[in-house]
Amino acid sequence: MVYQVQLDTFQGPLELLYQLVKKNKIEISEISLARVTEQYLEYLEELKDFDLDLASEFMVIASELIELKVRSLLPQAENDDQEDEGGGDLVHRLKEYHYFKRLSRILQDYQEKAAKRFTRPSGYEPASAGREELDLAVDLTELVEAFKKVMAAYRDKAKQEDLPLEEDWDRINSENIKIEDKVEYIMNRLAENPGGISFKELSRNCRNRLEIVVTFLSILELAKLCKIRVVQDKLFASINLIGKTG
Amino acid sequence: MDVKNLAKIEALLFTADEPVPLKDLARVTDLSPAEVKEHIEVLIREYNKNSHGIMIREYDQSYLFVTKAEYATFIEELHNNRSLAHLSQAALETLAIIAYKQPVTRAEIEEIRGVKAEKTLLTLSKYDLIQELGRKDSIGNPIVYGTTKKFLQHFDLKDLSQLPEIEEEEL
Amino acid sequence: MDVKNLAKIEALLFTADEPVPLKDLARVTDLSPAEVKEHIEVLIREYNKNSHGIMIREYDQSYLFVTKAEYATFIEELHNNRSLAHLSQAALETLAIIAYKQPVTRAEIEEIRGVKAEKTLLTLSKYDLIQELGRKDSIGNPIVYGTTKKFLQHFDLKDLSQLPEIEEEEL
Repeated sequence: MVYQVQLDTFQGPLELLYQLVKKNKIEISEISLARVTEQYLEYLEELKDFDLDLASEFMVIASELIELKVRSLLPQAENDDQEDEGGGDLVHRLKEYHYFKRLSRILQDYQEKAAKRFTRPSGYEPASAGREELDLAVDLTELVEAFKKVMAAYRDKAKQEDLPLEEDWDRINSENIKIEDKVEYIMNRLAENPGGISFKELSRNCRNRLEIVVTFLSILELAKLCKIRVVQDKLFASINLIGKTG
Repeated sequence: MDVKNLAKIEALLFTADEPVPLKDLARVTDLSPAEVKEHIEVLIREYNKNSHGIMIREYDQSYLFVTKAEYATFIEELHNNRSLAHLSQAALETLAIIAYKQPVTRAEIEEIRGVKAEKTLLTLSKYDLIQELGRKDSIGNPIVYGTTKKFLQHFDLKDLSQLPEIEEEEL
Repeated sequence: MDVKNLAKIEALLFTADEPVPLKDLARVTDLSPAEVKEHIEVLIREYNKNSHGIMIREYDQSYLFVTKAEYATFIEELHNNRSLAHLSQAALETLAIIAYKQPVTRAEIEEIRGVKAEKTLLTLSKYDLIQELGRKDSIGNPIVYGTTKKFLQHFDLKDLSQLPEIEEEEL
């Protein structure tokens, strides 16, 4: 059985060993670890080309596994007290790893439940109703006083210098020229004019410079999206737009 | 009136750091704006009681939990490492002009105050007290400024009509 | 039991985005820790009612208002999925080791997981889930790590004794 592995799925040699033990549905014991040695080594074969640092950690465990394997293949001779050193340690480490792995899964559940509890936005300066303002330390009275003061000063100055009061205070409409809108407008105009349309014609109806810039940007966008073809016969000649169908 | 809906709206307002528009509450709760409003009014009455230290404020059809003014000093003491930002006189005057004259251009503000306004406008934008409303349809298409929802919140105004009126002769 | 004190504590807890230590509440309110605790217990009972969407949690003698879990989806919808970053498997495993073995050194963590822990420790410190507790009195005086109050909050644990236990022999 070839064990299909991908390097990035294992964070380390213990993780790999743990997954092999789980996959083979065997107990964590010296004997069963010896059984997965081949699979572990197969994985290392694939790992060869990778990062040496990482590979060396895998090699340490591999040598321990080989030792276990060899010992399990040898007849049960009068083994002396050296026997437990390698295998026993690996078994212990793997068991401990398994223990924390299970704990981390429980913590994961806790985390998911806890993530359903929201707190106040962090870094938020508490809003307070009423006079005491926390963040900017200014209240409405001060705002009104500031306005009176500044307007009084202005009127004085205007009177002395004989200036017209508050010129240009006419209300205006806020406008928001968006590329999306312009793109739609250009596409509509092109649909009406299958023979094409010039940039000059498009910009004729623009109310200000900003709108001309937005028109130009929209043309660039449409050209990029291959929705239109842009043609200029010679330098400084009129720029013509032709719609592409389909 | 469903208590679960009250609780839901309470949780939604609690997690917000700026006023939540009525229509957003309606969208999320699947209630009509009128129903949300009914629920909010129950919450407002409840939190207005003396036993509560927080209350719900309305700002231009949007709602926010705030602490009651009388506990401000305790809150400051608890979070005493928080530095208080101070608005300079220049910033305050500029803000006042924008509040009363909006929409207003930078040139107009500078005309009134007789000094450059660029830095002050940056500061006020940083605190989210003013915003660009668009461009004026005159030569150069200057940007026009107005106040933000945060401005209303900061001065505890329900909407701009609540700005104190100033008699012409006071000026 | 004074309603004004209830309101005051409510306001103080409301403004916090992390658990507020009982002793800080006592200092600011001029009440004894025991008195504050009594008031908080009244608040906890009140907010546990179905009509509330928020509640008070205790983390290591500190208190915090949080929303009730059942309203999570609505809150996420309103605030465009403002959910917390989830920890990677590596970070969770490392955190589990630190939580159960604290105070623990980097070498001990690396021994258990069989891989370097440096980056993961940095990440966990950045999220304020672990902290350096001091140095161990052994060769090289290695730093020892432990969990923070933020850790308790992140996993919604009252204190470390609430960490789930599993039997060793279940292995």
